[in-house]
Amino acid sequence: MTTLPAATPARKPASGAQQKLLAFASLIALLVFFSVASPNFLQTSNMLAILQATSVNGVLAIAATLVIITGGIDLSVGTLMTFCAVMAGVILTNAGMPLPLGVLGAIAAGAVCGTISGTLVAKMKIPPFIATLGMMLILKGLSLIISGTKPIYFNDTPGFSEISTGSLIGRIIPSVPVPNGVLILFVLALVIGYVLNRTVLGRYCFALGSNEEAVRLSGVNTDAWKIAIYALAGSICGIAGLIIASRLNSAQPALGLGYELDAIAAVVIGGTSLAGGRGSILGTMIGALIMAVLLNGLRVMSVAQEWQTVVTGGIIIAAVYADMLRRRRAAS
Amino acid sequence: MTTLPAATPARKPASGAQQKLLAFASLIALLVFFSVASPNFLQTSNMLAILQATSVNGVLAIAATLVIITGGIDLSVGTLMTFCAVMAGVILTNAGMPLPLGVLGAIAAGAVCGTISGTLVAKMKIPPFIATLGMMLILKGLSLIISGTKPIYFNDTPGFSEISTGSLIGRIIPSVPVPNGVLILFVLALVIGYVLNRTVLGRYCFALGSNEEAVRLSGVNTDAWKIAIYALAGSICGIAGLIIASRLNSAQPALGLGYELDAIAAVVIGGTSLAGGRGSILGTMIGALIMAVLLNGLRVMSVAQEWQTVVTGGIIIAAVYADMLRRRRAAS
Amino acid sequence: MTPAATLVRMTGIDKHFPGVHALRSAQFDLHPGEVHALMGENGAGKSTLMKVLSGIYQPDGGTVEVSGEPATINGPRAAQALGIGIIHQELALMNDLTVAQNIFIGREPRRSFGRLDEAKLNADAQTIFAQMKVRIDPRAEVRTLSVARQQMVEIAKALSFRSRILIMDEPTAALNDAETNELFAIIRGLKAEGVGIVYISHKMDEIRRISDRVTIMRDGAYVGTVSAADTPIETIISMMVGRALESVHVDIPDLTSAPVALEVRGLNRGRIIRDVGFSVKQGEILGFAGLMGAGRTEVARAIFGADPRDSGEIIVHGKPATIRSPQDAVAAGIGYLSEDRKHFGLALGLDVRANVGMTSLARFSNAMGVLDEAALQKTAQDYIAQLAIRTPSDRQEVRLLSGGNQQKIVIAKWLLRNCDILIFDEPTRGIDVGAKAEIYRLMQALAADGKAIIVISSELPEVLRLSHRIAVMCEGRLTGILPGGPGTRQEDIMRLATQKHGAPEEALA
Amino acid sequence: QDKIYIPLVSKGFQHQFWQAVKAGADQAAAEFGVEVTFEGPDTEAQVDKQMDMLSAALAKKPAALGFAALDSQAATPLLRQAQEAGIPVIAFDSGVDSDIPATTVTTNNLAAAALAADKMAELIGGAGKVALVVHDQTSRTGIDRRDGFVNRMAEAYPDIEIVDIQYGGGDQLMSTEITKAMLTAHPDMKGVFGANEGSALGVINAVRETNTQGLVVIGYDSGAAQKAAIKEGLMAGAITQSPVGMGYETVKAAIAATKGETLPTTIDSGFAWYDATNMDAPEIAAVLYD
Ligand SMILES: Nc1ncnc2c1ncn2[C@@H]1O[C@H](COP(=O)(O)OP(=O)(O)OP(=O)(O)O)[C@@H](O)[C@H]1O
Ligand SMILES: Nc1ncnc2c1ncn2[C@@H]1O[C@H](COP(=O)(O)OP(=O)(O)OP(=O)(O)O)[C@@H](O)[C@H]1O
Ligand SMILES: [Mg+2]
Ligand SMILES: [Mg+2]
Repeated sequence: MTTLPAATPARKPASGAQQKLLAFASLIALLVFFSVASPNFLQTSNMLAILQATSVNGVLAIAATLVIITGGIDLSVGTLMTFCAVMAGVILTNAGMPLPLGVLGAIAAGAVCGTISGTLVAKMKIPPFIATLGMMLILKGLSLIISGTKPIYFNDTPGFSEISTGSLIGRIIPSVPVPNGVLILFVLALVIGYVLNRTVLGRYCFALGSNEEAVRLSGVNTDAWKIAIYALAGSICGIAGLIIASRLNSAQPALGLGYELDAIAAVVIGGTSLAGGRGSILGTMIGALIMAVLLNGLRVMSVAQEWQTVVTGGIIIAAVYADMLRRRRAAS
Repeated sequence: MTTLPAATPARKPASGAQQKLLAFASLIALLVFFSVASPNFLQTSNMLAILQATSVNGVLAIAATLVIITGGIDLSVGTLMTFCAVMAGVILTNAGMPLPLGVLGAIAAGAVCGTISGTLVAKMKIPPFIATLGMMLILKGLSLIISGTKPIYFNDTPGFSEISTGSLIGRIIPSVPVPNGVLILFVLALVIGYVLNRTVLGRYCFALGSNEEAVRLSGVNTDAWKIAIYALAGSICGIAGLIIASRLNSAQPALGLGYELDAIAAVVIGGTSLAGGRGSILGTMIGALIMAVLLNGLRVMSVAQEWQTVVTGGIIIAAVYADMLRRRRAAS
Repeated sequence: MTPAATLVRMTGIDKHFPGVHALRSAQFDLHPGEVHALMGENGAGKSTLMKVLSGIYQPDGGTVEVSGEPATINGPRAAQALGIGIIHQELALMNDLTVAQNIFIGREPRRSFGRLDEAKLNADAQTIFAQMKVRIDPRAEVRTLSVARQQMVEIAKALSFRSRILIMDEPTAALNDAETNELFAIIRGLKAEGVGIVYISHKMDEIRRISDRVTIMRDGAYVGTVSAADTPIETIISMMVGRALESVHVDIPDLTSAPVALEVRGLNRGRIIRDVGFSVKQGEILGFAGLMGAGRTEVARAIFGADPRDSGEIIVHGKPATIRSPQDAVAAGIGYLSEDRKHFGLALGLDVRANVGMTSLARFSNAMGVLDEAALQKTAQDYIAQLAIRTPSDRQEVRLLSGGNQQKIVIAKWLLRNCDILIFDEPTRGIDVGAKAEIYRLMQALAADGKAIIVISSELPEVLRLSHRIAVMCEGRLTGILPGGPGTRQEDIMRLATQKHGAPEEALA
Repeated sequence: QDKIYIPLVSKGFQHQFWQAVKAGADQAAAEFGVEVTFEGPDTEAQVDKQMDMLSAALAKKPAALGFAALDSQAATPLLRQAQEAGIPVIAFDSGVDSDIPATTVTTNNLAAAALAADKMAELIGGAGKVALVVHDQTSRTGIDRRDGFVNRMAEAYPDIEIVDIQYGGGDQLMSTEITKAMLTAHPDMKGVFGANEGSALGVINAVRETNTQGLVVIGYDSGAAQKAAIKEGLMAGAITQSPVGMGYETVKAAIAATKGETLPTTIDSGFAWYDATNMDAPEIAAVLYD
């Protein structure tokens, strides 16, 4: 077999690094456009506002990325976030427990719900769409029930609002008061990016999405891993719950519906395939930023709201198309 | 990813006919339960109310079924419905044209938008999720713009409200005044069921969802067929737009968001796979009915709304699981 | 050998699938250090029996003993624990993962906290490839590899388990002779280490070369076990098919006055196809030989419009044809059977009838696009009979058929289309001897009927047996065209197939 | 920027009520020669999306800001930011728990819904079963209108039983289905209160589709369809706020604030009961919108 020609990958897609750079192009194009179009756009405070607007959707999108890479989908990310926020409210405000317990409680609640979704999908073989649709509704109802359909305020837990709106970075570099919510998003992205690319769990994420049956035939306990992945995604939703609750200084029990589409959109704009098997956290972050920049830029330009919607729709399509064209060109 | 022959040895689906009967089981169980739980449930008028409540979601779900069988997804069904309703309003009320033109106009608008989505997916290779997400936003904005963010009333077109609320059947059999909207739903289900199972277009729907590349290499113009399927789905959304506009005697430009999830849920509850290649209109109809019966029954039982949500979520999961178990048993 | 030395003993194995009695009291045994071939027609139950042994299926009846101990093998893990490894007939790879990641899935070298040791992973894979004497980049994504290389990855994966019992279900279906030789060298090495190997193949010559004993199955039942060295091939074949087969030989017709059906001039595509030109006459069978990756499939796909061309003219029946898509090609009367049936040939989730009809729906529908299901059914059933496709009915989902029967369905759909020019890419891959003979006869009949036929095959005996002329490719170039018939030897083809660019041109026939 | 710029961040956008507020704001903008923009999230649950809109509005360095808070506390940090930047804030529709706003232009929803309860009691003869179709379970207006109605019934009309309260998101179709289920469950129901325009129209639609006779329907807000339903006799009457006036007053107050004028703590934009008898009276017709 020494006669094998060196692999001449005619149809090989662009390399990972290349692909990521290309994905940035749309984001940068948007930033440049809005900077030119509106003098107010490129202020530090507005950039921080964009980052803060990304924080919740970005974290949810990271959770969704994990599940989508396995070939599943998670419609419950939004209402799970709310449920976790409400749990934090119950622990901190209603039960008056100390802050760390509230944080742990919210994340644990997310992990438990994720485990349930994962079990429905892996063990009971319910299609992810249905399992997480069911969970989405159940959690929406439970949030309302537990909270008594009223927001729970965190006025008695002074440190709570620091989680998202305080600024550790700002204490060190006062001119860049990046809110902690944004910091959490970026740290989380790094951690989950590492998990995806460098750990067994990440490996099985891609493997399950690529060919679950083949993984099972290799003797891997696919069910257990799948549940673990959903549980991880759930606990990330718990973090999103903390960020949003801290930002609003309250757990808003009615919030969360519709957030799943934004999160999934960020994931798909970022180049992760809904068919599973491929995707990246960097892509998802870019996708989430594209959406946030777009909305903020149109608002700063004072575009009428109905036109904002039209333009957003068009640009989402255009951004993905441009990406596709560039990838195809890079491939040939 | 194609599954290995070994993939689901124990889970081979039951034959078509069996499967359909089994799918009915959850629906019948729900009907029996609510009949026992509430004496008012089983009245003719309430049964008609349930059917009428199914009409819009059912028609949208039929459109979504077509696209989902090809392996795609259509997030724009809800706002496309609204857009078509607004177009009917523009034609009938603003331009004062005769009724048939309004009906044709709404359906044509749906077909044109479907063609655009189809072209984005087939020719420009944009993932269906993104193409139809973009269309969803664009159409939402356009509906508001065209209507001037105001409802358009059909007071000057007296026949218009007959489309959905009149009763052709009631004229013949006065004791069963099935509204025309419901009649349209059932006729459409029969027609599209026939198209799916007995025509070339239907065959290519399944084939595209099963293995698009194999179909292309069989010398089939897959792009053209895909566009045709999206266009057909779009024109069905146009029919949904007529039904809802006629029911509300107005085109409500702000409505439609969120309807896509209900439609897709009905499709998936009905046993159509989001991976494409398998599904049925009968299943979708059962799925849509399950959702309508569930909501109506819980409301008639005066269950508190937050609990309605929880129960709905749980029952959707349970119904699909029960279905799965029965299919598995039938297969072995 | 003493019974205690028996590695595996399967007796009375029964297995039902809905509508199919796949195994009827089947039996099989395996000794350490032997290669035991398992033979039978398509759908005889070979793969099913081995899936029972590797824990993928649970038998409905019968016993399995491993090393003399009764064993319940309830999953792949249990099989691995017993030292049983399997190379599946259908590739079971994760396309999005790299080669090394595929090989060690489930057994990744780890560091603390579940972190992966990617360097060791790649090095370990490299070691295995070095043992196999194969050059594959462990970091390459599997989806970018050709089917043959993917098959090599599967083999590497099975070897990495260091199993005592290794099942190979048609490992050479996608390999050419050189690669097959390398595999055999590996098998001999394993044999020497005392590994018991189950070898499934439809290539009769391989059985002689590699196996010690042969077990023959028919219709899910055990027929007999014979010694490979002492049993004539004809005997094995008749045990498989229940009758003797007459051999097929070339009978080259005189085509001097026959019109040219297809002419290709100056075909180029990147570095994969370089200036390929040839012609096929009506009634002619043109064989295409070459090593893996020589570019034959690429040439076929380019002609068929499945891939874009950089340049090149395609002339059909003397008229230049504009072919930009498979649709154009089919309209021009060209049909193409892909070598990769799973990805490019079949809609696995659909039934036999739908797949057979795929190329020709226009013929089975009226102006409104309504299908004539009765006619489709009759046609599908005709082909099931004609090609002896083993399926419970024409409504069976194709993914539930055995590999060889799936291949026959791909053939059926192109026969139905009735093209003037047919390109068969590895048409007998995974097809049993009986059916193979049937397909050869079919191609000869099609040629006699005036069709132009191109056969791409990596099996030289097949090319020699069928072709009126033989085109040979190497590294994207057409290195020569040889006459068919007994005058041409395998060595002539091999010389052209390894002729790198720059070497002197050989005579063109 | 030469023109004074005042963004209004509202609770909603597409609904007729908010469009009427927008119309009032635009009217004031034209009259006083200032520039106004108007936006709000898709649903009243999306508190955080409203924060993002507020951030973007502040980035534009406006002269003043109109704000209808979805949550009375959540926006406090951003409002403080506005205060620090010297941007006066005018609260409208509902107030915030803060002394930052220069004034609050609002309707007393509790009192308005109590008025609806009084009218309902009067029309059904002081006894019987009634139900509510409310647009939202958690938003301020939803809660106030529900509680205003329910509390008034509880304290003043012991013979009236509230048999069901359901929430239809202000979606007419969903409100229709809800009402039909209620009518099925309680065939002897005497009246239904629809707590916003979409809810009220849904109730009317259900009455029409089921051909129910004698049900007293009370609505909220106006719009062409509700006005027509009242004329037709399908709806007994409705509470109207003055959204146009609210928008107008908000912008006017904002301009005053930029000039440093002192403003009263609240500006009541008012509400009124209207039915077939008084609809065409000039003072009522003036606060109705299509
Ligand atoms: N999961 C399944 N469900 C239904 N039928 C099956 C299934 N798997 C195999 N069969 C059937 O069982 C029979 C034996 O199939 P098997 O794959 O074992 O054949 P094989 O001898 O390996 O054939 P080939 O040489 O074509 O690979 C065939 O008729 C096949 O269609
Ligand atoms: N899907 C693919 N992606 C990337 N490269 C490919 C792909 N398919 C083929 N190639 C490359 O194109 C070249 C020609 O391959 P082709 O399949 O045409 O060869 P072939 O002569 O048909 O051999 P065989 O089919 O036996 O492998 C090879 O270098 C191969 O690696
Ligand atoms: Mg086999
Ligand atoms: Mg090839």
